[in-house]
Amino acid sequence: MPLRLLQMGLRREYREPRMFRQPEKLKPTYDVAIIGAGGHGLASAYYLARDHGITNIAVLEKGYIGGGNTGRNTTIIRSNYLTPEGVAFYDESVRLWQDLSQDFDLNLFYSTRGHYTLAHTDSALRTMRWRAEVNKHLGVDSELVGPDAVKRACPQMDLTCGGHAPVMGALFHRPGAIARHDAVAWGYGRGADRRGVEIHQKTEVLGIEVEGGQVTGLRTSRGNISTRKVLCAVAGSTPRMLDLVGMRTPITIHPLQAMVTEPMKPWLDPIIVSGSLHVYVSQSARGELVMGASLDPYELHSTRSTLDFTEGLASHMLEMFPFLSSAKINRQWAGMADMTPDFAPIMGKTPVQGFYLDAGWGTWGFKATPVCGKTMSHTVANDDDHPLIKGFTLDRFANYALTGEKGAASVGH
Amino acid sequence: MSRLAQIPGEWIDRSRPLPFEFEGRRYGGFAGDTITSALSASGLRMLGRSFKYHRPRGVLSLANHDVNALVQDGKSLNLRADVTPLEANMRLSAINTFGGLAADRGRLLDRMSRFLPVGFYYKTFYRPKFAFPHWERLIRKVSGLGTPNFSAPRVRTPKRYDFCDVLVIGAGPSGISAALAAAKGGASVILVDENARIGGSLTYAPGAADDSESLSKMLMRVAVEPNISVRTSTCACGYYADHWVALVDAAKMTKVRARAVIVASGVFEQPAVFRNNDLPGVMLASAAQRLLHRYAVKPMQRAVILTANAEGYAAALDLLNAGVEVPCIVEMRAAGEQTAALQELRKRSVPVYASSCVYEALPAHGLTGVDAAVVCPLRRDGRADTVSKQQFDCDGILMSVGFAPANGLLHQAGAHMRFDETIQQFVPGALPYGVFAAGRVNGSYDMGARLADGERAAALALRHMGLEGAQAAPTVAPETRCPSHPYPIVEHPDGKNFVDFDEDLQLRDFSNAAQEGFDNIELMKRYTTVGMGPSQGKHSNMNAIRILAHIRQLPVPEVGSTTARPFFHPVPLSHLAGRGFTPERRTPLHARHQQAGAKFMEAGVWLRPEYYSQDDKLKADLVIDEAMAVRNSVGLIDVGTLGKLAVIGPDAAELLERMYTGRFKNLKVGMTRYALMVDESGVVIDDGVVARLSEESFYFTTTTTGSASVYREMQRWNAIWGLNCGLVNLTGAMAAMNVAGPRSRDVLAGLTDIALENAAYPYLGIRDGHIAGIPVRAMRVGFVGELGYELHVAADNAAYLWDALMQAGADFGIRPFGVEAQRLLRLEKGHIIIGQDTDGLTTPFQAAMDWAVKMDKPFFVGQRSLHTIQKQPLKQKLVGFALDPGHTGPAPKDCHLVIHNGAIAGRVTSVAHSATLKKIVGLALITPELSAIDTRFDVRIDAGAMIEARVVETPFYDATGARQKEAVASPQREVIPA
Amino acid sequence: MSALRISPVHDHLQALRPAWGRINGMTVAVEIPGSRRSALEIADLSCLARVGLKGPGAAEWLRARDVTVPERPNAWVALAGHGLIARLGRAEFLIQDGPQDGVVSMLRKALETPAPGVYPVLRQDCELLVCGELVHELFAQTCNINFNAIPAEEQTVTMTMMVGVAVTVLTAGFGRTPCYRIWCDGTYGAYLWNTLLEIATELGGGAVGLASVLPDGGSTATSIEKR
Amino acid sequence: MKLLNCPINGPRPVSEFAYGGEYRDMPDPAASTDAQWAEYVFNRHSVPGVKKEWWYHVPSGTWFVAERDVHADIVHSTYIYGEGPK
Repeated sequence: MPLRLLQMGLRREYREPRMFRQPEKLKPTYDVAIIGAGGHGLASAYYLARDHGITNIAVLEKGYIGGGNTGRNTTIIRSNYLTPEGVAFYDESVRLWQDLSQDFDLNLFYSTRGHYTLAHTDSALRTMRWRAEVNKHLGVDSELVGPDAVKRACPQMDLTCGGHAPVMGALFHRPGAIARHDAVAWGYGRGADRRGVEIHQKTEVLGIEVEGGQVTGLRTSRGNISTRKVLCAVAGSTPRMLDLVGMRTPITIHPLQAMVTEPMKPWLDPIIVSGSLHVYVSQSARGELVMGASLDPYELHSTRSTLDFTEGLASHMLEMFPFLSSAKINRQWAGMADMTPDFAPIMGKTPVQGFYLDAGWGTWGFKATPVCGKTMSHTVANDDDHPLIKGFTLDRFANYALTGEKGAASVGH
Repeated sequence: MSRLAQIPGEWIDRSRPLPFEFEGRRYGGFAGDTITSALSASGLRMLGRSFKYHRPRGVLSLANHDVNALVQDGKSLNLRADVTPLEANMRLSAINTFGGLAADRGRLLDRMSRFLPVGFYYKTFYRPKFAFPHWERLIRKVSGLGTPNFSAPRVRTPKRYDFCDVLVIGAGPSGISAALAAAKGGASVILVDENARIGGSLTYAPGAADDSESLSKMLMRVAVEPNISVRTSTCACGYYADHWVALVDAAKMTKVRARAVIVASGVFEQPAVFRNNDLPGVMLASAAQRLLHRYAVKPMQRAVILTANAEGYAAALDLLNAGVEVPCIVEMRAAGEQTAALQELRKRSVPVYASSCVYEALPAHGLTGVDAAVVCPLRRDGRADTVSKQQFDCDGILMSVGFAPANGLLHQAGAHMRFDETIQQFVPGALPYGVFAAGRVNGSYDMGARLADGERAAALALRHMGLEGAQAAPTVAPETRCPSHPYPIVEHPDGKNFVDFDEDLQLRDFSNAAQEGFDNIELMKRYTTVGMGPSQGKHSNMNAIRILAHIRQLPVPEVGSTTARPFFHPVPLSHLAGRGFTPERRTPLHARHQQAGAKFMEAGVWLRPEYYSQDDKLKADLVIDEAMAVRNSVGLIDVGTLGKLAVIGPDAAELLERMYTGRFKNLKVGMTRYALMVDESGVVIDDGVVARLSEESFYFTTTTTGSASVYREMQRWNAIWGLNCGLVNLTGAMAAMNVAGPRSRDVLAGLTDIALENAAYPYLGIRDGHIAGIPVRAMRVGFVGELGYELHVAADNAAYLWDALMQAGADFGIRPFGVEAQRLLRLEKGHIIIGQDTDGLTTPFQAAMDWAVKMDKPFFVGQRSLHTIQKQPLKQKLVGFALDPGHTGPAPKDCHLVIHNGAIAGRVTSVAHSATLKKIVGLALITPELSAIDTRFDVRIDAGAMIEARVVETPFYDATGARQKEAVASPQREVIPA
Repeated sequence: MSALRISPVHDHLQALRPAWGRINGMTVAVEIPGSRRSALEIADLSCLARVGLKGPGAAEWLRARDVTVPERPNAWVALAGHGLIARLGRAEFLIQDGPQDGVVSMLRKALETPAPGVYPVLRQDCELLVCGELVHELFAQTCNINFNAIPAEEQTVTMTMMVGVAVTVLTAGFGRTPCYRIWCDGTYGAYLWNTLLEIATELGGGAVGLASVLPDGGSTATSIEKR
Repeated sequence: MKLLNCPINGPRPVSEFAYGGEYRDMPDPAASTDAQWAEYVFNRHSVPGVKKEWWYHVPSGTWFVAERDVHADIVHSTYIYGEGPK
C-alpha cells in the first residue's frame, strides 16, 4: 500500500485541494492569451510560466478543460515517424512524456507497451524498413521484425488475418506507449494554474483584434481583453479562428472516430497497428480495448458517429482477433481532426504579428502534447520559431517544401 | 425455492425445465427464464461481485443494466445474466472473481476501500518512477471483467438491410398505440422491443385491471395488423444520420432505414442512494415486479418499501399479494397520492412512514444480503434525523423513488433535452426532423396520456411523411403528479452509499471530485468515471447530476446532462462485422496462373502471380530462371491489372495533353508513347503508355493502383473543360499479357495475321489484328528490355489466347513470369515504378524524367507548380547505382539509407542482384551533390554496416535499347549465360 | 484447346460438375446435377451477346438504327427475342440479345465506323440471374437498396453496390418473377458469384443451369460432351 | 447512414459515393504569381458553412456538385456541373 493512499485513507476528511481555480472574470490585459484549454494550449501555458517566467496568461476555453481531442483520442504515444524533422520532434516529445507524472505530481499512467505497425504487403514492408532506418539513424528505437516476433509479442493474433492479409512483418517501436489522456490536460492545467495562469472555461473567442498587422486583443463571450500575443491551439476549430484574422491554410476538418469495448481481463500487451486493415488497438488499464481506424472520408465539422465506422473496424478487428466475436462495443465517439496535405503539423509564427499557430494536428496531436508546449512556449516567448518546428512552418506550402509524413502518419496512430 | 405457483401472463414455460450450472453447482430453470430469474427462483441472492471493491451484488434492475451480475460460459464475454435467456446445460460462472463468487479473495478490496478514494490512481504509484510498471502489472491483474477465450471461433452473422415508413422503438403502451395509429394511417411500421414480449411496463406492473385488459386488447390488435412488423428481443442500439437505426437481436444486426422514427423507449427506474444500497436483496421495485410477474419468482420474504411515487404503493401491493411481508412503507415525501393501492395497503394495515428515508441497510454476514433496514425521519435539509431511527428486519428493500428517461437514441438523433420541474425529469425539447417521442420518455405517465401520446406522435409522423388521411394529433394532458423524487440521496458518515454500481462510486466520491475542481458535469464524469461502465450511466447519470446540482447549489437544468453516444446497449463485434465481405478482383487468367503453380501477391484488390513455384525450387532461383527465360528466349506475363482507358473524339488529344506531362497531338497513328501524370502540386502520381488508334481515338494504360483514380479525375476535368471527347474505362473488359524475349516474334509468327517484321511493325508501334483467330490489339513495348508485344484482348478471350501462346511457345521454352521477375527486368533497364522509386513528394525533375515533361506546352495539370519548382534547387535526384561486381556478403535492400558525412543523404528505392549483369544494381533518391556519374556513396545496410555504391548510367542493361528495338537475329549468337 | 470465350465464373461452375453446352462461343452450364427448383436460384448469363455505347450522340445513333431507346435515364425496354436495351444514366446504353441472335452483332458492326458523339463500350460483364421468392432476402443481406419499393412495371435500372461491388440490376426474368439480372465487371464476377451463392445456399437455394432459366430451355446451347 | 441525392440515380447511402473535395475555380496559370498559384493549389476554405463540393457516384461513374452544410451535414442541393444555379 503506497504511503500516499494510507495518508488519504486515514485522514477523517478529504483534504485534496482544487486542481484549478475558477477565476471570477477576465482581466483587461494579459501578456499572452491562449485559445484552447486542451493539452497543447495548457502545456504551452505551463512551460511559458515555468520556463519563460511569463505568468500573466489567460487560457480561453469554449467548453471545458481537455474536452476536445485531448479527451477523444486513443492515447497512443510514439516517435517512429518518417521524416528526420518528424522523428526528432516526436522523439523529444516521448522524452518529455516519460517524466511528466513526476513533473505534475499526478499519475498519467504513462505505460510503455511497445508498438507494432504490421505490414501485410511488400510495399508496406518497404515503408516500414524506411521508417526503421530513419528512426535508428536518429537514435529512435525502431526495427523491422518478422511475423515470428509479432507472434511472440501477441500470440493471440491470427497472423493470416483471416487469410486476406497475412502479416509479412512489422515495424517494432519499443517506446510506443499509452497514457490517461484527460490527466494530461489536468496535469498541465494544475501546473499552469499553480504558477498563476488563469484558465477560463466556458469562454468563447468571438473576435481577434488586429491593428497594422499586429494582434492587439480578443473579443470573448465574457468580455474583451487586450494582449499582443495570441496562441491558437484549437485543432478542429482552427479554420474558425483563422477566419477571424482572415487567414487561409491547407487545413481541412475530418472527423476521426474511435470505439471501446466493455472491459475484459487484460491480455493485449503491445499496441497493434495495421495500415492495410485500418486498425489500431491497445488495451487500457481498465481492460477496455481502445480502437480506431482511418479518417472519415469527407469534410465535416461535427463529432457525430457513424455505424459503418464500427462495422468496418469490427470486421477488421475480427480478422486479426477472431476470438473477440462476442466482445461488445460499449461506446463510440469522434473528434474533429485538422488535416494537412503532408500529414505534418503547422506550427509557429504567422503573417499576423503576435499570432502564433499550433495546428494541423490531424490524427497525431496527443503524442505531441509536451513538445508542442515546449516549442510553442519558446516560440511565443521569443517571437522566434523553435528549431524543432522549422520543418512545420506555414510557409512550407507556398515554397513547395512539404514535410512528407504521410507514409508514417496515415492510420498509424 | 422462491418459484411461485403459476402467475397469469408469466413468461416461463413450465413444461420445459432447463438444467444448468452456476459456479459449479447445478440449478434448474424453465424455458423463458433469464439466467438471473432462474438463479433467483432457486433462492440465490448473490449473483456477482462489483468491479472495484468486489462487493457481493444481486438483482438491481433486471432491465439490462445489472452489470454486477455478469457471467461467462467459456464462449461469450460478459453475458448479462439479468436478460440473457437461459439455455439447457449452460455452464456458467461469475466473472472477475479470484477463487469463485463466494470465496472471492478480491473482497479484501472492500475493506481497503477507504484507501482507494475517487481518482486514487492519479495520486500514487508513480514514485519512484521505476516502480510504476510493477504497480501497473498489479492493476492490470485485478482490472477488467470477463476473461476472453482465445480459442473461441470467429462468429459470422448475416447482416440485413430493412426499410419502413415508421420505426417505433419500444413496445410499451405508448409505442403500441403509436404503431397502431401509424399503421392505421397507412404506414408500414416496424415495432421493436428489447424484451421477449411486447407490452412494456404492463407486463410487470399491471396496475389497475382495465390497463391489463387494454393490454390484451392492444396485443390482439397488433397481432392482426398487417402493416406492423413486430421485432421482440431486439434492441435499437444506435440512431444514425437520416433515420438509419441499428437493430440488434441474438442472431444478427438489421440496419433499418425509416422515413420517421418514434422513440417510445420508456424510462429506467433509478436507485435511491443510502448506505449499503448495493446489497443483494436491495433492488428497484420494477425489478422485483419483473421477477414476480414475468418469472413467477418471489423476490424476497420480507421487504421494506422505500418510495416517493405511486408506483411504489402498487409494487407494495403486488408483493403483498404474492405473499411477501411488508413491514412498512418508507415514503420520502410528506404524503403520497390517494391511490387505490394506498387504500388497500391501509386496509391491510401496512404502516406508512412519511417524510422518512432508509438511512442504511444492515448487511447479513459477509454482505451477502440484507438483515434489516434502518429508517429515519428526513429533515428539511435532506439529511436523515438519526436520533429517532427505527430498525425493521427484512431480507429485501425495494426502491421506488424515481425514473430517468431512456433517451439515448433521442440524444443520438440530436434532440435537445429540457428539465421538467413538475415531473423532475429530462424530456425532449426540440426534436430533430422526422423524430418523435412518446410515453414516459416524453414525460407522459398517466396511462391514458401514454396511449394518447402514442397516437399524437403517430399523427405527427404521418404528417411528416405527407401520408394522406393523417388525422389531427390529439392533445395530451400535461402530467400533474411527480413520479421522481428531486433528491433520493441520503448521506452517511461511513459511506458505501453507491451512486454508480458499475464503477463502485459512492456519494462522497462526487463531493471529493467537486472539491478538486471537477465541478462541471463533463469533468466530473471524466474524473469519477461515472456512467463510463458497461451500463453507460443508465442508473447513475441522473443521480450524479442531482448530486452535482446539490453540491453547487444550482438548479438541475444549469448543471445540464451529458450526451449519450452509441451504443444504447453494447453490441458484439460479430454482429457489427457480419459476414465480413472482402471484394477480390481477378484477371481472366487467374485459373491459368493457379494451374501453373503461381504464388500470388496482393496488388490492391487484385491477386497477381509473384512467381511460379516448382516443386522444391527456391523463390530466388525461380525468379532468376523466369527472368533469364525472358532474356534468353521468351516469357509471358499477365499485365491485365493495368488500367486500360480509351478517349475518343475531336478533343481526345487535347484532353491527354492537359492531363499528362507529355505531348500527344503529334503522336502518329499506330504509334505509342510513354505518359507521365503529376498532380496539381507537380508530384508524380501515375504513368502509362498512350497509343493513337486514329486521329480522334486513343487507347492508353495506367498503373494498376492508379486506374480508378486516373479515370475518375479525367472524367472530372473533362466535365469542367467541356471538351468534345468521351472516356471509356476498359480496365475490366480488356485483358492484357506481355509476350517478351528474343523469341517472342517467333512465337507470334505462326499465330497472327499481323506483319511482324521490324519495317512493318517498328518498336513502339501498335497494331490491331488477330492472333490464333482472336481480335488482338498488340503494342510493341520494351518495359522489360527485350523484343516484346503487349497483347490486349477482350477478357473472355484471354484464356484462349494465353493457351495458344503457351502452346506455340513450347518449342522456344516459353515460360510464364511473375511480378518479381518483371521488377528485376525493368530495374536492369532503369525503368521506375511509381510509388516505389517515387514517394508522395517526388517531382518529375527529382525522378530524372525531365525528358517526359513538356514545360513549353500551353497547359497541363501541375505545370504551373512545376514552373515554380523548376526555379528552386533540386532537393533530391533519382540515380542508378551499382555495387562493385566483386561484392560479397549482405546486400542493400529497398529503403536502406544513403549516409553522407554522418547524415541521411537519400535512400535506395529499388535494388536487386542482376544475374544478367552479374552485379547488384539499383536506383536511389539521393541529394544532388552525390548524383554525378561515378560518385561513390555509402549505403547503410542491416546491422549498420556501410556498403559503397557507385552512381552509374541507366539503363544498366542494353543501354542503347538495341534488343527491344530490333530483335537479335539469332539468340544463339548473343546468349547471356544464366 | 479451351473454348473461345470463357465466363468469369467458369472455374466455379466447373466445381459443380455441370453438363456443358456452348452459347455464343462460351462454355455454359446447361444442367447442374442435383440442382432443383428452389425459392432462390442463381444462374450465369455471361454468355449472352451484348454491346455497349455511350456519348451525347448515342441515343440518336441507336434510333437511327431502329433500336427502341428508353426515354428515361436508368430505364430499360425489352427487345425482340428476350433481348433488352438498358439506359445506364443519361447517355450510356447496354444492348443485349436473348439466347438467339438479335441486334447485337449488327450494332457491333455499325460501331466500327466512328460517329460523332458515339463512343463504343466493350461489354465483358459477368451477368447473373437470380430468381425465386427469397430473392429479396438475398438482396436484404447484400445490398442497401429496397428493391421491393421499385415496381417491376416501371422497368427501372439500378446502379448500386452489392457486397462491395458496383452492379447494375434490373428485373427481367424471361417471364419468371420475382427475378432479377445483375451485371458486374467481369473481374469481380467470381467474387460476386461465390458470395451470392454462399448466402443463397444458406437460404436453401442454389445454382442452376441455363436449361432451367432460358426461355428455350437452353436448346440453343450446342451441347458438348462433359469432360 | 447519410443519404446523398445523386442527380441521376437519386438518393443513395453515402457509401456509394466518393468525396471529390471542395469545388474550386482554377485561376489563370499564366496570370498568377507563384504565391497566388500556391494559394490555389494548397489552401482551402475550411470554415464551417454551406460549401460547394465535388461528389462522385461510384457505381454509375457520375460526377456532380453538392451544396452541403459541412457543419450540420445537410445537403441543400445537388446538380450536374454546369446545370446548377449559377
